[in-house]
Amino acid sequence: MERLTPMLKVRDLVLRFGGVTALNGVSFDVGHGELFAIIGPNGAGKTSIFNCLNGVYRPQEGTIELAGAPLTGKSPAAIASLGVARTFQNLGLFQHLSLIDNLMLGRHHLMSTGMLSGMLWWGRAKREEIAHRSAVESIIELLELESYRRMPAGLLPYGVAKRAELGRALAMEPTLLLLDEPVAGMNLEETEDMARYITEVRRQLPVTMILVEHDMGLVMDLASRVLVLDFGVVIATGEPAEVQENPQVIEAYLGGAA
Amino acid sequence: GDQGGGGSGGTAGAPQSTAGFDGTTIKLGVLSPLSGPVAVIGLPLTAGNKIWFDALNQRGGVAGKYKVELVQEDTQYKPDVTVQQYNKVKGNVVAFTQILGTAPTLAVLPQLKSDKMLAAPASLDALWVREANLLPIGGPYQIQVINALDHYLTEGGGTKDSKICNMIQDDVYGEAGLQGLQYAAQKYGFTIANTQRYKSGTENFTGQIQALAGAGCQMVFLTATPTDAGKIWGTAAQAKFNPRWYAQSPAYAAAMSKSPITPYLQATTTIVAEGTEWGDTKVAGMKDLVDRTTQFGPGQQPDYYLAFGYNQGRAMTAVLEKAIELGNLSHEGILDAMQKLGTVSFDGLSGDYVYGATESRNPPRSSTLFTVDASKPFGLKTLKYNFTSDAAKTFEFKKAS
Amino acid sequence: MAKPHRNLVRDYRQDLRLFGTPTARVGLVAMLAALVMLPMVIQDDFWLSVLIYVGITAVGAIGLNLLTGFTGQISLGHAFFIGAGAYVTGWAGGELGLPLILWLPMAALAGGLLGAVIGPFALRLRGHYLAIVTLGLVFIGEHLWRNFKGLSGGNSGTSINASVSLGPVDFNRVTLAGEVYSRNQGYFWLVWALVAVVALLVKNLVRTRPGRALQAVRDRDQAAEVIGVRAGRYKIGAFVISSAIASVAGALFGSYQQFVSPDEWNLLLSIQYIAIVIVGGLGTVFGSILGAVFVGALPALIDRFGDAIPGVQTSVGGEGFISVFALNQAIFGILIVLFLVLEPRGLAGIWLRIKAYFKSWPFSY
Amino acid sequence: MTAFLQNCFAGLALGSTYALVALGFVVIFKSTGVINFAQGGLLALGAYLGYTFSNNLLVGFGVAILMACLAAAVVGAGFERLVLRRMVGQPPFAVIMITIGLLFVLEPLITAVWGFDNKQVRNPWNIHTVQVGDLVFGVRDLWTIGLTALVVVGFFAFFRYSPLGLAMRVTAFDPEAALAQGISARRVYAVSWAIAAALAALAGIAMAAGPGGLSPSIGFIALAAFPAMIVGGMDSPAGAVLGGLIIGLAEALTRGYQDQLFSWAGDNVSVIVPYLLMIVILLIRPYGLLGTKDVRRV
Amino acid sequence: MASETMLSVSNLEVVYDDVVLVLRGLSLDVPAGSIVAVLGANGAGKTTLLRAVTGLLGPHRGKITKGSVRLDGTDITGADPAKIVRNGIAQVLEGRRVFAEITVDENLRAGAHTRRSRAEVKQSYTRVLELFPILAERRKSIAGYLSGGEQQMLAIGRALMASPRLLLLDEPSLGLAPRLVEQVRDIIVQINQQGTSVLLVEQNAVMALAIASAGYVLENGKVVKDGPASDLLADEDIREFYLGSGERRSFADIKSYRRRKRWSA
Ligand SMILES: Nc1ncnc2c1ncn2[C@@H]1O[C@H](COP(=O)(O)OP(=O)(O)OP(=O)(O)O)[C@@H](O)[C@H]1O
Ligand SMILES: Nc1ncnc2c1ncn2[C@@H]1O[C@H](COP(=O)(O)OP(=O)(O)OP(=O)(O)O)[C@@H](O)[C@H]1O
Ligand SMILES: CC(C)C[C@H](N)C(=O)O
Ligand SMILES: [Mg+2]
Ligand SMILES: [Mg+2]
Repeated sequence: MERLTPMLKVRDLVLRFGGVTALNGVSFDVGHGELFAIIGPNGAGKTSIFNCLNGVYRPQEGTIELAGAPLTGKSPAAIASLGVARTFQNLGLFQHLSLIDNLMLGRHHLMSTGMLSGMLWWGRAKREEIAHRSAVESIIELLELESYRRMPAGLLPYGVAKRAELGRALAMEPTLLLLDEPVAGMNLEETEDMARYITEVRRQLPVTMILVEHDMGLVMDLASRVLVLDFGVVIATGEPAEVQENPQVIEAYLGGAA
Repeated sequence: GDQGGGGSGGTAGAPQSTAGFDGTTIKLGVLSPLSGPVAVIGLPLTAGNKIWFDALNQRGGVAGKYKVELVQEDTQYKPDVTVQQYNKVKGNVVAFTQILGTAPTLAVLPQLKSDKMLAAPASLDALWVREANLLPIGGPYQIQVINALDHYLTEGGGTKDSKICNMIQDDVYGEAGLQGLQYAAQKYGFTIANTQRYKSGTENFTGQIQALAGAGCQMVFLTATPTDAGKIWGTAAQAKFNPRWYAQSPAYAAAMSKSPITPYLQATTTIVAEGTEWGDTKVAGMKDLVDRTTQFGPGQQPDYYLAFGYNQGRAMTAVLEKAIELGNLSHEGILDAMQKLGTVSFDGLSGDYVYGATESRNPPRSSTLFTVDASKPFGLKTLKYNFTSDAAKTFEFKKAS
Repeated sequence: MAKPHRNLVRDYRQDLRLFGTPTARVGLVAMLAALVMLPMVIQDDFWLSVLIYVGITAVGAIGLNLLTGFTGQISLGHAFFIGAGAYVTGWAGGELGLPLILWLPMAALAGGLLGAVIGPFALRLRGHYLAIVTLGLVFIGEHLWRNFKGLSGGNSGTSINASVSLGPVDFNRVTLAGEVYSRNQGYFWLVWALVAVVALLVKNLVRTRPGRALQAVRDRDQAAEVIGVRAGRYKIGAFVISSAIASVAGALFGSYQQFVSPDEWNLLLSIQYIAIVIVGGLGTVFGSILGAVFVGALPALIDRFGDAIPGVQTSVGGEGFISVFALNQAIFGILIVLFLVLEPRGLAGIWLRIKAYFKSWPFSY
Repeated sequence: MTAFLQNCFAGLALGSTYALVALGFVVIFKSTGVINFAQGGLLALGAYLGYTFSNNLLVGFGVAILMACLAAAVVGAGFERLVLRRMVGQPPFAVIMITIGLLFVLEPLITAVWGFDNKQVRNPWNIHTVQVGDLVFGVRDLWTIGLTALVVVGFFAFFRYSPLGLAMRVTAFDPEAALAQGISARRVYAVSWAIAAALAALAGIAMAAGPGGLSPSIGFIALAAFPAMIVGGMDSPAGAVLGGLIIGLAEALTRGYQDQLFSWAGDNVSVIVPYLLMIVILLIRPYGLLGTKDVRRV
Repeated sequence: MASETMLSVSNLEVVYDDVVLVLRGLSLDVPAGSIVAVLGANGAGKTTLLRAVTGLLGPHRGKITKGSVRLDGTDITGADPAKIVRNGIAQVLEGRRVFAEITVDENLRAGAHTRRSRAEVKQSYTRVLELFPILAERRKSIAGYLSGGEQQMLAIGRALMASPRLLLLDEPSLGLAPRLVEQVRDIIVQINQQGTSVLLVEQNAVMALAIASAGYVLENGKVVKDGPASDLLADEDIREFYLGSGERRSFADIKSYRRRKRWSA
């Protein structure tokens, strides 16, 4: 894989909460179309990186550039419309909305119906709903969610909810997709399913992905490069196989099981 | 002396059955707060209505032969509920002998007009005098204030340089008190030194009392209802603020003459009302009222509002008798009777009211002043009976727009 | 487990239809027919006026549900916006003598503007804090009305004489095929037609992009931001629309009652609306209407048939220990409690259960 | 100066009453996450019970107060027993509505039993005063302030030394997780309702013993105590006291100086001062002066 | 081994919302002193089973419609959760459910709610902090701001504060780093050796079966397979669908739809 200008360029991120330094000088690049993984012990700062990337947290120091344009200081909504989508570690689905509505919300920034035209329905709103509904249906098909369409997200079985969240992120037509522990809490079968979806998405769409995951099998198999974080500091970056051998990584993260 | 145009009443026959009148019984509506904070007023007022009509029925009824039945509905003193209740009963009453409160009355007034219905407001607002669909009684609040001020300035020890102040409830009722005081101020050439407003239901009046004391008020005119008035006087007593208090009739309740603040009231307070003290048998109307209350409302305590409701009954009876005389008890017939009604006397319980054509109606302009006296049945002793000040005579009544 | 689709749907257009199934369409037609026929059948002025107030309340409740049920912003300030609508009507419809087609939108506009002023508070405050601040609005509003005498008539209140003609139709006196209908009948049609319109508008809103955004903000505002929903903008938007609708309800209230005073826009009114929205079911348009019917018509029923209930005192000096109203309120309170204990999702929840039951009927599981 | 001090004293007395009511709100909020709209109803109930005990039984006023607090507590706990325990884990909204329902039940019951007219509570405070220099202190006001202080001390001891304090808080945050810790939500609810009702009764009697006597509208004070609770922070007992005093002082002082300072703002501004103050404070501190921040992270 | 049965669930049926039947006659035993694993796909009813045991169905509008739960032979079906905890069952809820607004310390104290002896509580507290040093470090932090894994540790720690005789764990390894999964596994073993019986709901079948003495596989609210852990480990189907049979296939190579194994029809 050749490396052109990086898709994402992160430099010297520092993020503090009161006395806690969650990120301490984190830098990395992610290339176009790459699947980049971030691993590290619990509390290392992985989710915090995501939160900085999509504007939920404002890092005290450092810069983030997406395709050359700075992201730092932008609001989450603005960053979303630049094509950064994510899934949440603790499920960020809208509990009381149906699965379809959750996915349709993914397309929020691609749609334009305002309050008034929404109220009137006939005309613009209706056309737009129908058009985007078909886009959402293709995602439902891709992720095999057909039978859950109308179920409120709050009642979805856990594994399905995780899939639905991926679906919502895909509905955003992202250029950069952040996946926060997509297979946590899944059994082997479901993990394989999820792996298949991720591979399938990468095959079909020109999307760059960053994956945070504790399932080493998944990370090692899918990622092109891995960054290892510990206490907010990057302790290793490289090809999966390299990183896996790194004694520091074994000590801090993998333990004997690796 | 009320010989209206007798000619038209020539049809001596019994009036036709109509909505609210089946040929023998006349139904009258009562819209009153029978629950909620204003029920303290609504309950005795309605009891007054009832005592009058029960006594009348015993004597044979209206015009000696038609019994009266009251249709009571609870308004909670809320305009929207009043409208609903009005709609509920308007189809089966000939008129309303009570609608309590200024705001509720105003809320149904448009409908009264379109339904050609007559109603007696239980409220002394000056607004009513010129409304064809209303049957007011008694001297309006404004008149009470003016007479009270006249008394203060002539016999009560005040001069036009005295610090005269005002404490009013922050609503329509309070506005009426303020209007009266403003009229008096202009007539007698004093300025109102300070006006305090309060919201009905306030728990702590220290601020207002401090402000009145701070302004050096020598006289305070109070427009309030009993619950608030009790707290206001209590607070004033506690603060050792001792101006002359003049208060509108609705501010007082009998319980105040047997409470910790009684001595304070005895020392400082004058109540402006009409008629005579409770149980004063020298006044014919009062004698009847006491007798009838004993007979038809045994549990009833002496009460200002009771007398008011009783008087309403009397006024309504006069209208009905006129309508019967004219041979028409329909809504239109009653309105017509109202226009042709002459002066109605209240036997000394309230001043005579000159009804008749709306533009020329003239309410009583007399008041009676009372002081608090625990030994009296209602706790009030006559200070000055049934007098009319010059200023009160000149007050003009305008139509509500 | 997910239920399969009962009715086969051929395309998204059909799937997106509000009344998609034949049963739903029959229900709709029946409902509309009932609304048209009702005033001719009932005629009784008491019931008509009760139902008119119910309709007006339903409009306001739909507005509040949009804000509280769909967007999750608790507001106890609804009474303020209702009052504003009534006063604008008094001014525009009464004093300026503008026609219905103008004063109603003006009331909505004024309400919307006020909502836009209050809305930003929602950006800073959450949950109960917002609720109590909006509660403050009621008191501050009452103070304004008492002192803003030009508009409100101050304490004395103000009469409202707004024309209610729409083209040739005067709702005070509807003539149809030679038959003349009363003011109450005319108002019934006017008010309930507006209930239908507002319900439809809001229903459309909540099933399209902006409505989904509102609900996303309610469920998880941070996640909503992350997927591109500007939560702040939608919170304010919800305030604007909800207030505009409240003002429409106020406008109808004022024009029907023809007199309003500052005493009416009190906290109790706001609480009553909250009660309707919760009893009806948060986040359902139809529930708001059910709630309004329940809260408005139940007291009237008890009132009407109070005589039949033992121990109730219907007149002064009559038998009984508790007044109709007192009993009314007590029964009302008890029913609310019972309802919510049995079905915390409100009337709409009960409705859903009934539907669910018949869907799987005759199998209970 | 005398007038100013006199107004401040009035504010403190009023503020103490607010503080008692606000404490009641806080106790229930802390354990159920719900604003108790029935607080005013409980207050009225407590006051009328106190009236009945004091006027009809031959017991001293102090005993009557204790009995009324106890009786109110029983009512509060009984309400939990009959209704609230069925609502464990249900959305707060439903529970809020239930408290509104309770208010709707309490009010008419109170007026059905005691009527609408003003009652005079037999009590030793009445309108008696203590004079210190130019200042006049109402005996009732002094007692109210004193009782509030006493209650507040008791309160802090309770939250500090009783495990129930922590149990109450976590039950509000996540009733299900609290249950899983073996915390009996029912007991927590019952205790907090009992405490809140007893506080309400105390506040109610203190008010009823004042110059004006007792009428059903006494419960309205709860509305004015909302800002007190909010200003302090909804889940902070200390905040409730602080908020109550601030609001009480602000209200009394505005009233006292309405004519000199606030006449431009219309008549009777003091009624809305609590709300205005509350809005200003919340805009600066969205969780009140001492309230806990919502924790949200993704 | 003739060990006594500590927890015995028999023929349990649970219905949500009066309509959704989730457990369909499920039976399971936890012998005293053992670790029992429950495996099953998402939505199989594992969490529901735990809720039924600890009396937490109420808040979810769920009801036990049939069957019974017994602890040491006494019927605790539908008992008050507080009572169940006092009888010695503690549960680590799915999704952690730490009290977000208060500190780590206070969370742990809340976990000890049912304990009376201060000294014992202190002892448990030290033990928990030893098991999870990160928590010791973040003692004064607001729990809601902890990372996902940290919260999971807190949730386990909080349950241990009740010093239970039977510990129910709902997917404790969820979201934990590999090294921590090992740690948690060791901790469970350690807790078990100290005398606590464990009912372990896990997706991580490798980990669960490695330490359990017996296991149950749930499907659609029913037990479709059960037996000693060693038998399950040897079972063809389990190997294929829960453990990954033989030589591990790379996730990257999974392209086609897989055959789905369902035990029940
Ligand atoms: N909003 C916040 N306030 C305070 N501390 C925070 C906040 N967000 C994160 N932290 C702290 O920052 C550190 C990193 O947290 P983060 O969620 O990024 O970890 P993580 O690597 O995603 O861990 P895990 O694998 O367990 O999810 C943790 O110690 C956490 O407690
Ligand atoms: N409150 C509820 N109301 C209705 N259905 C519910 C409720 N809670 C769970 N369910 C349904 O019950 C079934 C079993 O759920 P449960 O949470 O017990 O599964 P699980 O085996 O724990 O799954 P997971 O591995 O995802 O945690 C699911 O189909 C779920 O949708
Ligand atoms: C009886 C009165 C105190 C009523 C008052 N006049 C009112 O209009 O509301
Ligand atoms: Mg994380
Ligand atoms: Mg589960």
